[in-house]
Amino acid sequence: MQFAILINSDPNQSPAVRSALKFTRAALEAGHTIQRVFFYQGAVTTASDMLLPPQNEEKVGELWSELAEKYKLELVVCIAAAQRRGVWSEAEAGRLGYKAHNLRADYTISGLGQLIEASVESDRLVSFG
Amino acid sequence: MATKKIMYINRVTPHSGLTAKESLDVVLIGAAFEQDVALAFIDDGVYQLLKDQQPEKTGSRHVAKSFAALGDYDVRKIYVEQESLDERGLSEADLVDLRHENPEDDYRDTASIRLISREKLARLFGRQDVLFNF
Amino acid sequence: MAILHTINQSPDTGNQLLACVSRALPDSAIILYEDGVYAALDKIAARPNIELQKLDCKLYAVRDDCEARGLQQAALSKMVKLIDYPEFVELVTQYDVVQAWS
Amino acid sequence: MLEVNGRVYPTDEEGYLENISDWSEAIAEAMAAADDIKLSEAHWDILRFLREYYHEYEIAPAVRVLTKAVGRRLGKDKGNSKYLYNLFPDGPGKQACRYAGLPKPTGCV
Repeated sequence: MQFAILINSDPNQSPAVRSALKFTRAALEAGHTIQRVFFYQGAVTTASDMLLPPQNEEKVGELWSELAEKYKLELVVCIAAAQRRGVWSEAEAGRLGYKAHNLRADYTISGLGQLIEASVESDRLVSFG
Repeated sequence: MATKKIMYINRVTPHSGLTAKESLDVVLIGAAFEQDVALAFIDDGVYQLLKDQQPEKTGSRHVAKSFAALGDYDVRKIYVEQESLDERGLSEADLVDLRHENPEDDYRDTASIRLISREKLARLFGRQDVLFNF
Repeated sequence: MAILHTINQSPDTGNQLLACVSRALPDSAIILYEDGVYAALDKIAARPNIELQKLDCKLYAVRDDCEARGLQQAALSKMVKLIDYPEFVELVTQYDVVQAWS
Repeated sequence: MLEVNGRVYPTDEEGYLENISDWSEAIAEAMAAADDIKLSEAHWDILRFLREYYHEYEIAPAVRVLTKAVGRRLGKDKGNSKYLYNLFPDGPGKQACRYAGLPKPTGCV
């Protein structure tokens, strides 16, 4: 079966990003496919490369990267939500004249259409947070 | 692209953060995909539709105003749960009047809001292909 | 068309569980995860308004989330079956649509 | 930034006005002139329509919605994309919303 995953909550405010990771990993290990993982609302900060949790805390954004590399997952961050919360790709930052950018490798920034498309083209939408 | 039944369920108050606005953004962008779309307002979500809101007093966005444009976006089914209104002492007269041109009735100007009982709406949830909750 | 409900909030933090319980149909199932697992405590599950024992639908709670929060299986309602993520995934495939209460 | 009659108005990097209340007809004319467009009465019909639409709904409509709404309110001869693209060759959604002082249309991202 093919799943679309939607995550809505800030990783510092809610375990949703981590629960979604566990679900996605279990789905892939059971032989299912993931159409796309879409980060919306507060969850977009998962994709920031400039978060520095203390050394004894896991970086959940990095865990997603590892899973994405292993299974060639598409991790998509909503552009409108990301701009509101300070997550920028190099291209978007350059286009709008910002000097800094912080989008992690393995993530792409795109529009909400990607969420709708994923939910229409997969068998189940599973939302977290 | 296949056509699916998509329902957006709104359950939060309109002025406590970005959720109501970010939910509406999904609906507006989703409208371009020509799916079978419905909105549902339940629990505190019914406050989003109250008329005479003045969000400029607190600097928040006027989602109730924007809902009035949903007809232009071909979003015609807007369900409001009767019990959620009752529990808050509200009635349909307290809500914004949302309208669309009904393609099945010679594009006659038609009210978009449909009051529905909790039980019927719960059954309707089960008849959707995709549920978005905000 | 059967619904799989997911609940991730403690019943005393938000009203997700109440919202779900008042609308859950007999052929549906509820998964409690994250803080939602507190509702699996026997005492809370039996509270008036919640009364999970009166629901006809199946009830599940994610084991890791219970154990992380120190909830002992003996303290949980007998109605609730503990599951791991692979079973969570399996349940999603068995139901027609997921209602992730927010 | 946009300078009109000696006053400077903040815009975002794509040229949309940052404060919708800064808008004036002179600003629309200056934006159009920068694109080598002289605003005709036909352009103004659309720009006024967009201002009213935004005032009513707080939404800068996507082009598909704009086309339909114009057709309904200003007549079918104007509510088609050929007519609107003739007036606003960079895209009636984006370009007309910008001249009208609105934010970037919802549905463009």
